[in-house]
Amino acid sequence: MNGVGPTLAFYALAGVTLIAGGGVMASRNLLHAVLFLILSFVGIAGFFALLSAEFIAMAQVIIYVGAISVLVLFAVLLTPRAGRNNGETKMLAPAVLLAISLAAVFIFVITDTDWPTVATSPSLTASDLGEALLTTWVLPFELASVLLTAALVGAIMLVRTVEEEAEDALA
Amino acid sequence: MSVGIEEFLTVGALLFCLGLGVALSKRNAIGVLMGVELMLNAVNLTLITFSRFSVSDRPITGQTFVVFVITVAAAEAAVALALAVSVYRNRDTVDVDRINLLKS
Amino acid sequence: MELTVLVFLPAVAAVAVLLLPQRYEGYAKYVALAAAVAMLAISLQMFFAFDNDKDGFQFVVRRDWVDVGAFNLQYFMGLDGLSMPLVVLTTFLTVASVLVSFSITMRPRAYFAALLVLSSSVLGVFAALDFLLFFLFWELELFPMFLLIAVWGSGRKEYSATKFVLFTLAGSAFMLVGILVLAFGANTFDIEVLGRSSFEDTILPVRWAFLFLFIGFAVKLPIVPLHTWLPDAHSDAPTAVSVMLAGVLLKMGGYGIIRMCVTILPGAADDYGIWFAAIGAVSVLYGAFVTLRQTDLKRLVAYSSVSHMGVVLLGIGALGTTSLVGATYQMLAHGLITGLMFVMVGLLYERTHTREIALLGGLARQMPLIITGLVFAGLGSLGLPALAGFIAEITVFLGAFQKFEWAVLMAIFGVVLSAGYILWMLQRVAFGPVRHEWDGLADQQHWWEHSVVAGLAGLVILLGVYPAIVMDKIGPAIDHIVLRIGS
Amino acid sequence: MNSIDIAGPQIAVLLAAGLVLLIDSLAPQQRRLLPYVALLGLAASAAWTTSWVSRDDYQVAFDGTLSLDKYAVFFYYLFAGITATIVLASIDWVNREGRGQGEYYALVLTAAAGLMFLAASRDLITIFLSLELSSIPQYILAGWGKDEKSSEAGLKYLLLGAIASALLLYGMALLYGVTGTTLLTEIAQQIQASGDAHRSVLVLAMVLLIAGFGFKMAVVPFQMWVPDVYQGAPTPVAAFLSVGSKAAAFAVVTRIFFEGLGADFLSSDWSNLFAALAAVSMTLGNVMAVVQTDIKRMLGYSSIAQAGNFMVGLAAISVAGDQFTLGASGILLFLAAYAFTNLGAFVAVIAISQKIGSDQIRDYAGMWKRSPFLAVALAFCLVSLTGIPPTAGFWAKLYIFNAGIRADLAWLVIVGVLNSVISAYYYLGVARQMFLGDPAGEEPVRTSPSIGLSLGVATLGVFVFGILPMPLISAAQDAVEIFAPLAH
Amino acid sequence: MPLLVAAASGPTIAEGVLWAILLCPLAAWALIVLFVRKVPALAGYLTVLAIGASCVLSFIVLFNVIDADGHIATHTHEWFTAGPLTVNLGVRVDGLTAIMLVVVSTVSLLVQVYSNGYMAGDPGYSRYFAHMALFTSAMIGLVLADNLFMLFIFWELVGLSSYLLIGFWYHKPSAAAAAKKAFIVTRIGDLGLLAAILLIYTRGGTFQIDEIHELAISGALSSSVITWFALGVFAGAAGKSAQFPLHVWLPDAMEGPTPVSALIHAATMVAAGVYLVARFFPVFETSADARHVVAWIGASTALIAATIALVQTDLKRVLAYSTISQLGYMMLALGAFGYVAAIFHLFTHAFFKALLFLGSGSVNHSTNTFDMRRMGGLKEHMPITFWTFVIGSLSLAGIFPLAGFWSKDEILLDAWRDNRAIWFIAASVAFMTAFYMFRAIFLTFFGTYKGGEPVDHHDEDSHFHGDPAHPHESPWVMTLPLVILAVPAIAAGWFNINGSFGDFISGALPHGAEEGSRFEWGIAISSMALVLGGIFVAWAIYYREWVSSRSLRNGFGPLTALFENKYYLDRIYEDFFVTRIFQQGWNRLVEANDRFVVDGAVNGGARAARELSARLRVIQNGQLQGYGLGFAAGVIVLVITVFAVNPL
Repeated sequence: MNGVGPTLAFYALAGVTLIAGGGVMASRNLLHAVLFLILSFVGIAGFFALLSAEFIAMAQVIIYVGAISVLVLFAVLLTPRAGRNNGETKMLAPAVLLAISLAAVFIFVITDTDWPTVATSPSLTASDLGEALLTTWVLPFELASVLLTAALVGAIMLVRTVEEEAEDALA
Repeated sequence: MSVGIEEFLTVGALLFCLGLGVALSKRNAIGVLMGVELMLNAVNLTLITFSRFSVSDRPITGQTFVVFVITVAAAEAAVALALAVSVYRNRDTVDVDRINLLKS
Repeated sequence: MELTVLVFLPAVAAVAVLLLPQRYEGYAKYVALAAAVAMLAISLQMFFAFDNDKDGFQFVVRRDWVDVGAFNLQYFMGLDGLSMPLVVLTTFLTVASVLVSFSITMRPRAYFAALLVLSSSVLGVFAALDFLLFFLFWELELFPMFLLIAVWGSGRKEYSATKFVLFTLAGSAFMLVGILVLAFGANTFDIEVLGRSSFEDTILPVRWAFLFLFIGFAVKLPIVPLHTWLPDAHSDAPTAVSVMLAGVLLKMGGYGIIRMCVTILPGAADDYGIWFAAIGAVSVLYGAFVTLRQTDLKRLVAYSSVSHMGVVLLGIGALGTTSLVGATYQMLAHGLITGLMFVMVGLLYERTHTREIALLGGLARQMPLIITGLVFAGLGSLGLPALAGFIAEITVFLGAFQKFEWAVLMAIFGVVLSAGYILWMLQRVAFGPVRHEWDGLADQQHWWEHSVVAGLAGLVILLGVYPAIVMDKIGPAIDHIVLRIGS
Repeated sequence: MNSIDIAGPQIAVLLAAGLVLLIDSLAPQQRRLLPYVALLGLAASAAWTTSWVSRDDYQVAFDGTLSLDKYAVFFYYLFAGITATIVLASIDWVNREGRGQGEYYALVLTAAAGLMFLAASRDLITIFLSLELSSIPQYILAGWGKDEKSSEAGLKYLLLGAIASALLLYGMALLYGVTGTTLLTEIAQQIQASGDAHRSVLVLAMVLLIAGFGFKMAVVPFQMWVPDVYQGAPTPVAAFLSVGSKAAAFAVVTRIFFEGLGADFLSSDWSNLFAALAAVSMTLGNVMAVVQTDIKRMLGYSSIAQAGNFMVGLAAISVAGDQFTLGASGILLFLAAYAFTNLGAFVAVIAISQKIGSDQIRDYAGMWKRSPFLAVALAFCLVSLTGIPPTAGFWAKLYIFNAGIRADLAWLVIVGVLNSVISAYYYLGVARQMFLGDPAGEEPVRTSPSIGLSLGVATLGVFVFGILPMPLISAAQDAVEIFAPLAH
Repeated sequence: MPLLVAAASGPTIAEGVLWAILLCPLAAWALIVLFVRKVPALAGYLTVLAIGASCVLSFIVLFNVIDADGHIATHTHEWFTAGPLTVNLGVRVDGLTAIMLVVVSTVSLLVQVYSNGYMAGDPGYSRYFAHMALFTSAMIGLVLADNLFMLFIFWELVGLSSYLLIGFWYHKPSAAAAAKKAFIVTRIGDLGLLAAILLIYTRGGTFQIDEIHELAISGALSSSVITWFALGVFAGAAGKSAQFPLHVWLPDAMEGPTPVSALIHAATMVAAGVYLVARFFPVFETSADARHVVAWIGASTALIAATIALVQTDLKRVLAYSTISQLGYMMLALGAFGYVAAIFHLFTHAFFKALLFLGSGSVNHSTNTFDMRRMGGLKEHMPITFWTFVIGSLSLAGIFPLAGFWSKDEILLDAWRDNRAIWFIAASVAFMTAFYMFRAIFLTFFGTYKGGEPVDHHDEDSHFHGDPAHPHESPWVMTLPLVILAVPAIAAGWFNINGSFGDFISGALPHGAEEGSRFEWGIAISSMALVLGGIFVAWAIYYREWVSSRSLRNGFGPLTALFENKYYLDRIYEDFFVTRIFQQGWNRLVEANDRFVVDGAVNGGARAARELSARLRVIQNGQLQGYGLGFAAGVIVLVITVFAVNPL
């Protein structure tokens, strides 16, 4: 991917995403952590755009930045202030250590490999995506729907309180 | 002046490990969940990178994959939060280092 | 066909016993006795129908059972001169152990069922000609033994039962590996075929396979230092189980070594013969030394078993026809003599409720018959001529002396030591001034007690004065095996 | 349409799930019918499966993402059976819990469908989706109980599962990146074509896959959740996890590694990896089980050890020639035998724990006097887990160790047999308690018909296949015929 | 059945007769054990009858063999085979056998008759006779056996019946202990015999006695093998014949009933060792080393036993030690080429020593004790016993012309010819023998009666009836055997005056024994002088009491102590060796090793497993992160391992 623009964009996005991720790691308050998370989601969306997957970028913004983050926010707000502490466990040090060494392994592998790459970006449109979803991957597509339903049902059951169940029993 | 596949993959890898670090170090269950979300996003980034760069007679595959990952991530998040809530009801906390009734 | 009947008759009888209604449970012993006697009859009929001059196996039954490309298990059983006497020994001791259990009142149905299943599995081991089938029976014997020791035993019964099971399992774990390696080499578990095929080091050196098999059997035999389960199991098991344990279960080990290790891998057996001889001789002396320190009657007999089975291993190690015949004969002799020994000890224990030698003494006055039996058994076990043990031991010595003078010279010291511990035991238990706390105890009285003692003693004498009756059967079978070693 | 036909068994199950929900919400007074509806759906799925076996046309559908072959069929039957047993065993518990019965059975069925898809899919995306389809309901079910232990188990299971699937995804992504496709067959072709040019990334992907699935297989070092979740989750659910998801994970791993990563330069690597993991898993699992006092936890550790045994089959890949699939068939045989055995054990535990209200092994004392049937059945299943004849477990172990020997893995087999001695030690402990201990109470422990039925079936299976293992073995061998062409 | 008959000149006696001699007493034993246990009287008569029968048959055999002037006949049958090993059962009859048969059956018969009276009223009456019958047949079998294997069998059976009879009054701890001691000590000797059997079979491939002779003479076997074989055989013989250092069991064996001591521990069984060595005399002839060992062991045994006998106060012990020393005499003779002399002495000794024992029994029967210090003056009360006892003592001492004189004289002669040192020992032993025997006589029968041992009526095991305070002569069943035995005690020596006995038994050897004058005045006179001297000293001290015995023993201070403590051998053996070194030392060590090391390893292993398990649980700390770290670590480790094991 040549040209100054994309390159600068890449580094900018990389900076944003990673720093935001670092923010998630660093922030002691859960709310701040959520905000950083959202920021890094946005960064990822930018990457998607940069990689000419506009539809995915949009979906990313909608679903992650929209849905999931809000969900997390709700969860955070549901739990009282005491529950919003985002401190680390005793295992911070080993966790960081392992994460770094894993990163080392990954990066070694990434740089070690000479990836079979195409010169020009394949032109992929949303319709291609939709077509793929409805032909080859129709089965996963259906499964995803079932999955969401099941998750929905389950989640509802899990959060229902005893008295709700009681009145449900009357019905 | 150019960036190639390696750079993108590197960013993905770093983000992934960052997410892992978060997931493994945060005390709050929701914090852990956020870490997981970061990891998934890193995976998505990697997938898109591949679908952009790598040689394939079906480049769209990567994007499709990402769609599903996002869906699953949403579902997982929902269930996770539900569980977190029910744990909170039982234990008045979502600190994973206090959620250790079951051990040894 | 009759072989199948013989092997599974006890199992069927066991089911029948279990199905007895609660209020008839008193009859369990009679059902068991009937079954045992029937077995004895069948086996004796086979024994006399057995053709000594025909080589190869007789009474063969063979069906396919599990056949998959990689391995196939057949239901393949038969007897030769090596296993025939052991089968008769088993049935005979089954009758004996049923009889000595006649006074059992606790859960009689389960007890006799377990006893019968035990004898069924042991018969299976002696009869099986498919190594995997052999292994199945070998493992099957664990269930009844565990229950018999753990439920009807005494003392640290659970510990002993567990120890027994774990030792055997550990041994058979190695055995299984050995079996698989052999089967890999020959693509069959058929012992006849295995016995004919030759193995080279493929995935494991053949000698390893040999050692694995040997470990499996050595635990049962048992050899020093794998013997410590034996005293515990013996001292905590009920009398009948001690009889079966000493009488036939230990023989499974010796039989396995001859039938599997030596027959299938004669080359390795030849290499390791010297070690067998050494271990055997050491076991003889070690067992005797430890026996001399025992204060519990049953432990004493148990350790003496270790000493006697050492002779078996010594005989096997020499790998000559004479020594191997002697080893087999020693198994029979030890089975009968030690069986009788345990019966007498059991009768004493039933009455005095102690096995502490220090507490006994002067009993010859109060229970002359029991003591006579005890003295007889003792004389048998110290290898008195005209009794079975002597023929066996001296045959082994004569057979092994040429090859391993040193080992035999070590082992014959066991002769003096055994005289030492037996006679000392008799002196402390039977002789000396009368102890009045034992006054008024019944002597051996019931018909079943008499018949067990008489039967065992009679066989001990018979084998002592007319060895040919079994040696003519064992000899050809062993010749068959030894020929293979030569080639 | 044809494709739908091929997804038939799963669809039947899913329809049943929907039906269950429907009845639950529309006709709440008919709730007691729910389990039977569920069973009906499973029966239908089994029937559908049978219809192919009779039609005997095997093919792929959905552009090759889902395949219909004997391998899949084997697992369809297996999962149908497992799920049916679980449903039967759950009835009492669900009735007592009284919470969302419809949802419970619906989730169980959904998870079952996911497992079935997992066994049949040949495309990374489909595999991932099926995996999640089976996992997420299981996460929920694990947290189904009202007590804190259950919800803790659920949360732990989910968070760790999420991390695991993230690793798995990254591995899949790399695989896709280097081969440009997600279909196992094409992946295999690409790898063959490019040779070991991309070995490093392939190895990394391989390891990540092992990590992702190892979580489900309960393989060291991805096994730590197992005891906690088994202990905390409702017992029927724990049973489902211990048998269902483990089986599915092994099914898919076998398929991926044989069909996708079967190239020599890779298989040599991963077979060694699996050998090492097998040794570690069985040893660690057994050793740690020794001192357990909670029977569910003990079974958890034992299932880790059993995973080690299964993996001997994966490690035995390097058998050449006509016995190339020996290890694979060993895994299938072992999975089937293990399904019967472990289900039997768990159902017995369900029955006993429900009555005595404790999972402590010491509270099982004297169970023989209180309920001979339960005691004998449980003991028998434990014997089968140890691998002593005459049980299905013995044949499974014998078969798979035989495969190991033929794959020149004698050392691994020795480790295995020694481990079964250790396992005998703690299984024996339970048997000792039940047969020799003095009962705490005298009142007999009764079993409900449903439990009795499921337990009876499981134990009978263990026994019958212990005497006549032939049908099971040949079924397993047919199933893995599909891998035979890959022999090298 | 393979039947091999030796030289045509051999005895023509039917084989059945030979077996019958063996089987009669055996049948009696079986009958008593199985049926007539309950009717004691019958048991006694049955035994006498059976042994009488074999006695008659033995004489028939003897005369038949005499006709064949002592040549050999063997009848052998295969018993069992195990591969190359073939074991035979067979009988062999020749001069030696015939003589032994006669000795055994005759003495046994008389002893049984005597026992009918002596054991009357004992609770174990029939058991006693059963054992006696068993012993007799075993002894006969031992004599008849034509191969070493069979011989060994009866050898052990003889030991068994000896064990049972010594321990006959098993309620007496001393008796039980003595029985055990006798069996074990003899068994130590038997080890040698067993080893010899193994050796000769392995090297020579046979058990047949005559074939072994052949092997020895023809030199087919290396001299070392022959020597080891001979030593092994002699070890066995030393055990049974109570040769130093294995003699310690015989004195204790006196715990048994006196007739038993007379038959087994004086006349027959203890002579079996001598018989065995004689049987294999050709072997010893070919191996000088073995022969010297025999000679010297015999000599030292004779000397040691005689010295101990000097100081015994128990009449039976005196006889016991004198038996030992006489056996040593016989061995000494064999060691000095004195085949004929040894057997001849065995022959005579059997009679007069049996006579002496029965006499002592008779004394005990009326005084209820064997302690000579409680006797005295019995001459008047029991004349028959007294006179027969004197005859026996004179014969033992070797006074012309009684039996003992002739046999002992030949031994001295052979010793003189072979080795002067040994002759000197033998001569001094002859002196001591005369001394202690007459010391016994004077203490027992002369002086005033000291009251015997009062009866303890609370001891239910004592069957003593009568009143020790007023001793009386024994009933005729007991005195008759004394009188009968007195005859051979006087006359048995005359058989060999013309060497006919010697020629006869030499027929048993593949080549005759060395000939030569069987009499020499010098030896005869010197020995007579020594013997008379011994008697005189005894007379002087214990009858005239010119010198008090006390002052004498004080004079010999340490020596007496040594003798009275039997050279401290028992202490060394039992207290030091068996108890200290063996039982409390080595065995305890081995047993501790068994319990703490071998079994400890097993239990330790189990404990270690539990321990490890308990430690490993800590990993499972219930902490989500901990588990997650496991994942990450796992991935890293696996990747690195793969790359390390199998680099890119």
